[in-house]
Amino acid sequence: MSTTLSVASAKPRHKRVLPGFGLSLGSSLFFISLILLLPMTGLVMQTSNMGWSEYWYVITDERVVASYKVTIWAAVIASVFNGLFGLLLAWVLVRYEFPGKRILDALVDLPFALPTAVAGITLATLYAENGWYGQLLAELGIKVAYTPLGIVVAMSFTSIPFVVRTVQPVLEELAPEEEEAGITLGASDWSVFRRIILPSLWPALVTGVALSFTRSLGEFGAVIFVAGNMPYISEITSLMIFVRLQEFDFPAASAIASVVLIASLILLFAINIWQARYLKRLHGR
Amino acid sequence: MASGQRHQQRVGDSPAVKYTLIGLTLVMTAVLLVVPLISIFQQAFVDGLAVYWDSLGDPDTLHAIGLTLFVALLTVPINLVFGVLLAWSVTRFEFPGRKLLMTLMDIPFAVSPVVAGLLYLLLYGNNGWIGAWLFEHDLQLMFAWPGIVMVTVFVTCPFVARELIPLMQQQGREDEEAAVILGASGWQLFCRVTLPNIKWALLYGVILTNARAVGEFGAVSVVSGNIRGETNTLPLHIQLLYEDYQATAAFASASLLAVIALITLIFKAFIEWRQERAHKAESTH
Amino acid sequence: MSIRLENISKTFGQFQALSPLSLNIDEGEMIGLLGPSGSGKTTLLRIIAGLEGADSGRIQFGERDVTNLHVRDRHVGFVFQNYALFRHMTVADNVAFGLEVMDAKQRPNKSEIQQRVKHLLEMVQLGHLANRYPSQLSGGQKQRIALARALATKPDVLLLDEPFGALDAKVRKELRRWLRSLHDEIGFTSVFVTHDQEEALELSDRVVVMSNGHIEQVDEPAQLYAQPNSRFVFDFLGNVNVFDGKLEQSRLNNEQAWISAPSSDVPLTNGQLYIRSHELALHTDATAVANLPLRVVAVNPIGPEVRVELEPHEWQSEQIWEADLSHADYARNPVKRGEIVFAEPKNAYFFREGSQQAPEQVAWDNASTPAKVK
Amino acid sequence: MSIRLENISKTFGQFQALSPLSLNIDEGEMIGLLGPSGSGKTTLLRIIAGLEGADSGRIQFGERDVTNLHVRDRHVGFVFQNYALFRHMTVADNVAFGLEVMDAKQRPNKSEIQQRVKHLLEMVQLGHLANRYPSQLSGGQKQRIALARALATKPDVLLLDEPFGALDAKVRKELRRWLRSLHDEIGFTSVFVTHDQEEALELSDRVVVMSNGHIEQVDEPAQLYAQPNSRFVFDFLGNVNVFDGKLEQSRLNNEQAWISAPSSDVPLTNGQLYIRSHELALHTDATAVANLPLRVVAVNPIGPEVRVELEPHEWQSEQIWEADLSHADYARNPVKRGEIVFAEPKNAYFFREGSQQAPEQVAWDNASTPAKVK
Amino acid sequence: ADQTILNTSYDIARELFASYNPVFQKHWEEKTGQTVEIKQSHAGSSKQARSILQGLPADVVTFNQVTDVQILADRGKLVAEDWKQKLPNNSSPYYSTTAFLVRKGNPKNIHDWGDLAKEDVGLVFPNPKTSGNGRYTFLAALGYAQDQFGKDNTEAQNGFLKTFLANVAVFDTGGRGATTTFVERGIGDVLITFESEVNNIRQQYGVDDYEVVVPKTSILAEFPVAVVERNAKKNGTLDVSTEYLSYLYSEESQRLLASFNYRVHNDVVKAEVADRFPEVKLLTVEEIAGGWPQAMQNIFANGKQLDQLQRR
Ligand SMILES: Nc1ncnc2c1ncn2[C@@H]1O[C@H](COP(=O)(O)OP(=O)(O)OP(=O)(O)O)[C@@H](O)[C@H]1O
Ligand SMILES: Nc1ncnc2c1ncn2[C@@H]1O[C@H](COP(=O)(O)OP(=O)(O)OP(=O)(O)O)[C@@H](O)[C@H]1O
Ligand SMILES: [Mg+2]
Ligand SMILES: [Mg+2]
Ligand SMILES: O=S(=O)([O-])[O-]
Repeated sequence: MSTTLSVASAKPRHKRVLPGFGLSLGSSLFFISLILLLPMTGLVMQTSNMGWSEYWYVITDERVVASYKVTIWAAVIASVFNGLFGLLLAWVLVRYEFPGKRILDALVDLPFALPTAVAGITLATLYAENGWYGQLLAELGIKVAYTPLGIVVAMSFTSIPFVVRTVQPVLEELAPEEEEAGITLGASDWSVFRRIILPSLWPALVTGVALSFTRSLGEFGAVIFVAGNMPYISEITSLMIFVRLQEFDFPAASAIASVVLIASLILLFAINIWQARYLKRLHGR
Repeated sequence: MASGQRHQQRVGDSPAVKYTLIGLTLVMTAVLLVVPLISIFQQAFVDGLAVYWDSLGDPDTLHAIGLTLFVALLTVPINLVFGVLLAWSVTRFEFPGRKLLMTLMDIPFAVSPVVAGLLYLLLYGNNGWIGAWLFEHDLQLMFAWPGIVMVTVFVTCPFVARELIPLMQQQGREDEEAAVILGASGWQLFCRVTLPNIKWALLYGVILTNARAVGEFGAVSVVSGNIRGETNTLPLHIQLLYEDYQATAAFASASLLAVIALITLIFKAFIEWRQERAHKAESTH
Repeated sequence: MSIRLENISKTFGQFQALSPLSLNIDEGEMIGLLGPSGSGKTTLLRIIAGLEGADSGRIQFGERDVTNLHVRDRHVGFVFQNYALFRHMTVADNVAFGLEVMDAKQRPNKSEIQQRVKHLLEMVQLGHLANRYPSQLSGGQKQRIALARALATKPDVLLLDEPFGALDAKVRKELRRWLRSLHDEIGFTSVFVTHDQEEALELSDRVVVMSNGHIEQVDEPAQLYAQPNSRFVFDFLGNVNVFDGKLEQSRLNNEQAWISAPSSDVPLTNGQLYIRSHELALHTDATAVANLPLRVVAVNPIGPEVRVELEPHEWQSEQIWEADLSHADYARNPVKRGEIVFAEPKNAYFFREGSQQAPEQVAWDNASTPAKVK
Repeated sequence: MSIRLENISKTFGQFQALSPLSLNIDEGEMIGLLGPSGSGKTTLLRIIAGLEGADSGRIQFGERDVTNLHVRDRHVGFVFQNYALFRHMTVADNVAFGLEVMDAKQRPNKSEIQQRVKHLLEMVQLGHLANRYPSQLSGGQKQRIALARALATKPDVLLLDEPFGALDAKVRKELRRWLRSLHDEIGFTSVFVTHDQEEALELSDRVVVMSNGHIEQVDEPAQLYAQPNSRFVFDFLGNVNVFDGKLEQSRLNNEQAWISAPSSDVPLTNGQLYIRSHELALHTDATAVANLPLRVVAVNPIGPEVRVELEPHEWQSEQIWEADLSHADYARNPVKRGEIVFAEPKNAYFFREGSQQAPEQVAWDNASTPAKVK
Repeated sequence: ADQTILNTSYDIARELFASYNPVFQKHWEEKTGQTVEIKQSHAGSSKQARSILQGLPADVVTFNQVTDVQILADRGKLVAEDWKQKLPNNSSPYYSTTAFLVRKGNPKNIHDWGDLAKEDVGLVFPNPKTSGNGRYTFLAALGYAQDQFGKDNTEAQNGFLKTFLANVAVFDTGGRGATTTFVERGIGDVLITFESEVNNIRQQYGVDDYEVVVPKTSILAEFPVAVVERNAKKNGTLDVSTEYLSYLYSEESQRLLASFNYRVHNDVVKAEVADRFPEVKLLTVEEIAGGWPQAMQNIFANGKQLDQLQRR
């Protein structure tokens, strides 16, 4: 004990080289506490009003559980689709020159800017059986609006920018040499893509897909207009929260919200850690 | 003698692959993003231009536009400052909990906007512990513009930081260290060395923040109180018009939002174009 | 596999990176591409590999015209300047890559591949690192792995872009030697890029000196060193002192200083004498051969020879002069900083003023110097 | 300004990057920090600058204790390895930066700053590039600008991290000279980091050799070269051949080969003889001094001396041997590749087996060699 | 304006109050010489109640849900305990009932609740879980079933209700969504919503394309109003707020309300518009479920009758 003390006292006080550590960290923490964490206490207090068994009862209600399944499935499909389409978009935007590229690039952010309700109404208009797409799809015997498929469409629409915008910069930074090395070794384009480029993109792609997934889990405005909201079939968890709110049951609403929130945070945190490991292997730091 | 032959060098550069991918992307973008956009305008103009202008000229609509811009005007600078401070602290310093801070920053992506609104309501509403105090002191945060600004700040706060962090990480601290050694104070350092290096990313973050702030629906709807001509933002107003069997007016407002979005996005494209040109000019002389 | 380049040229936008150039490389040769930064070395190497397309010209590998052949089918080994190892694969997977992506027909089976990788890793003396990731290797180790990977598919041609550029002097030397012996053992044709004169001279069978997108000279190292055919090559190859003189009374004069016409070929014009730093003797007085007063600015007695830096005294030179003396010579006349000494050339190259021709080699019969070089 | 380091140590997490070390640097000295990659050179330099905090110890600049002083107030010039020029500023603005951010009280006025920048740019011979951006400069030019920027505020101490690391051999040499003369002219105290032995020896007043976070030796170049006090320094400094011998009958034996005890200090134990490559003569037969049969594997006659690579014949050595002969010596006995020759040391350093002490310098009176080095 | 009040109302009442407010303003000025400004807030009435509980400074509420007013009394003491007694007709100045909108020519031949449980009939009405409108619909169907199969024959009742619920094509969260689904997306054969809405929709979307069917039995849907006393007192608007609501009972106002297809109590007006409102046997919530609290608890609460009926 005394040795550690003496060492500590012998240690020179080193001022941080770059200015603003206290200011930037302090105000960041303050801001995060005020804007992000403090409101969370509301959630915690609401749920802590209920006992554990009641909490469990609320979050495992049959219909709520069904909504988890619907939501998760739809979000999985939507984010996987976004993974593929987002990768394609990012690839085309980074690798090729063609007229209209800038417009395409700008369009990617559109779903961020459009109010979700507008998106939902518009999608419902398009995909309803008398809509532009609905008519075509009806001929193929596919129904989108008012089915779980509609949920998928709405979710992927609102969250596509996440994938594109996380993959794009990494793809831009990718050094051509690794690719060239692969080609000189005789690999086909496909092998090079699959075995060399894709592994370098994994961290970004997975992050993008995860963000897209968590956003989809929470999506409400866009989904309810196209979902049909049939019990057990196309009710999403956000709707369950909404229902609890309509019933003035704040604790129950908070409880269900907390499930989604915790799941999302765990996912994001796990991915952060996985990504750090993966990147460490890649960059050795 | 063969002359002018070109080899494909990078993966996917062969014309067949290239044009297939570009084609596929354009088609999918058209289907998933462009047609919904067009459909908004189609529904806005379905009753003719006169009706369109009329519905935009409605005093409540004008007020909603004004309020929306006002909220964005407050939100953007707040998040700009916060984003820069947060990015500065996590990229320029090592401290325990850095990773956690970066995960916390993503909370708004993981929280459904409706839940976000709810969180604020639970805290600052009359039944919340802060809200009760506010009520006693006759301070109206919720159901007034401050509440709207607060939740909008919440929902949009990751955008600036998320744009800056990767860039600042990649640029490293050396430029700043050099400036400190040369005797620059914190403020000089930031304005003269850091800012010029990050200005484009910063601007992009601002544009995204703005786009999202203007379009936010779910969270705002919870805390707004929907008072016509007072706390109705444009997205809420659209919803209200729509609920009120005024679809055309609703879509006229929606198209206005889409136009705002497009203008900001085109502005962004313009900035990028300028940036590329500046970059080229710097490296070829 | 021999390589034959004919009239290869390349422009990037407006910029002519390679003027039409031709080059023949024999089977089993090791060729060094030497030149300053931006002279087009990498571009030429990439064109040979097929990573870049030439604007004009023809490339043959042996009898085969490969001009329009895709990189993938040229079957060359390429070692990138910064190694370009696949970061997400282990060392073994990196080396195995070329084998694993072969056509199903040609591809060795799993155990054969393993065997082969093991053999290659042992060849580069890194068998124990098979399961490491590239980020866990030192520069020299990475370099060897990059080589093993390039050699895995048994290419006939090995191309290397500044293979030792990023390494410590010591490691560099070791690897250089090792590459040479590997080359001699396996017998592939290799072309490597460098901007280090010593490396090019030591490692190559023939050196291609490039500047500004064209080839200045192609020769064996000794020949190149003995008979550089342009000022550029001379300048680039090593420590050289330039005496800019006007012909007067069979002497080359520069203000107070002069050098007498050498006994052999009498230079008949104004021009420049290029004198290598180790072909300069230092005396306390002017000699019959030369009157080159110089002030000693630095003496560095460390290493195999003593390096003396000199500043022209009462005459003009663009650069500082340098003399490399043997320790024995230095011991005989231990010059001090600040002293004025008189230099005497033993051997030199004469560039006639205004002429672009190769220099003439000239020599003096100086009594005061020991046995003359060749 | 003199610099005094006392018991400086530094750990990164678990890793001890610097063991407690002390160092005194005199005013106006130019010190080279030399060591292999990862030995802690950059860390030490950054601690001196104040960019990194030491875990323990004290730093003094002249009489002032600066241990807890912020970088900004230490008033040092620092040149980063990759220059860290401000990309968005012109060359002139880069150089002016340090002046423009001064306190209003001290800050020179606009025209003075302009004047000063002009002067600095002329000093680094780049006055004509004032309006360029860093991305439009070559590496050497960037380096000079970085120097001008660091010198603008007239620091008393100039710190440089591998100042020439990224440059061509030729440019490197030029800049090195130029830096030295600048240093002599202006008279600041400077510390530079390098892993290039030649650079350290040529440029520094004293060299600090580092390994694994501690200082191996601090000495003037000549002294360091003449009396390396450890195997590490020896190995690191240059081409050296190691003979591992067992003492028997006043000879050091290694299988068939032997070296007789030198006339001066007789080594009394087993141990290793370190022989520099230019202190080795080659003969056609064994001499009285030594019987070291070696097979010639390569001869490189280019440059100031002829380099011969040799492989032990019927005895063991971990590395290939190397002999640097003068062209004269080589002409006397022109060895060929594949031939067996006998080496004879003129001078060597003896490390006793198991001992960590400095080596003893030993010499033989070989009749066959010319004047012995000191 | 001398005074400002905030009327917090349900989402589809915008035009109604846009018409009523000038009428009242005139009345108030005549009566007191003061001007009054009326601000309107519209959203789902449960959401509105929630907002008021959390601090939305509403002076009066004009809802389409008794429970939503009651909660203001129960939870926040914002509304007088006896608010129902403060104004005539349970403080409900107008009322409506649940009716059907069918497509032109009534192709599925829908005339009463019983027809809705036929095979091959697609229903559209809002989700009882999220919408008061939907709750009325369900209670009306329950009332019909009780009438039809006897109050105690729960098995038959449930059988009917199960099929009825199974026939739902889309459950929108609110009345407006359901309307859009039925009219614009062309989904379902019957839209079930308030009679007032049904008529509005028909007028809006084409008198020829749709037909209104009013079943023989249905439910009494009250549109309760109340002064949010705590806020009104704080804002000093108690008088004007009270008058704002009372004046809804005036003949002038009742006529106005009737023009929005609501049923009203004023006898004069009633006679004037009798032809537009067919005779229906109106059951009250009390009769069907014993009252709103019981209905919420036994039918709509989590896991109760509705959930059980919808269970797969
Ligand atoms: N893709 C490209 N686009 C435009 N210019 C290029 C491109 N690649 C090379 N150049 C230019 O062509 C010239 C020759 O480049 P190259 O890379 O072959 O030089 P180098 O001799 O390898 O130089 P270094 O020693 O610096 O690697 C340079 O001026 C370079 O700027
Ligand atoms: N910020 C850091 N965090 C952790 N380890 C570090 C850090 N900086 C340096 N090190 C470690 O400290 C040791 C010494 O590093 P330093 O950069 O001083 O070496 P160096 O002698 O300058 O090497 P080089 O010649 O490669 O630049 C290295 O092993 C390095 O990995
Ligand atoms: Mg190159
Ligand atoms: Mg270093
Ligand atoms: O913005 S939401 O409608 O998804 O909550």
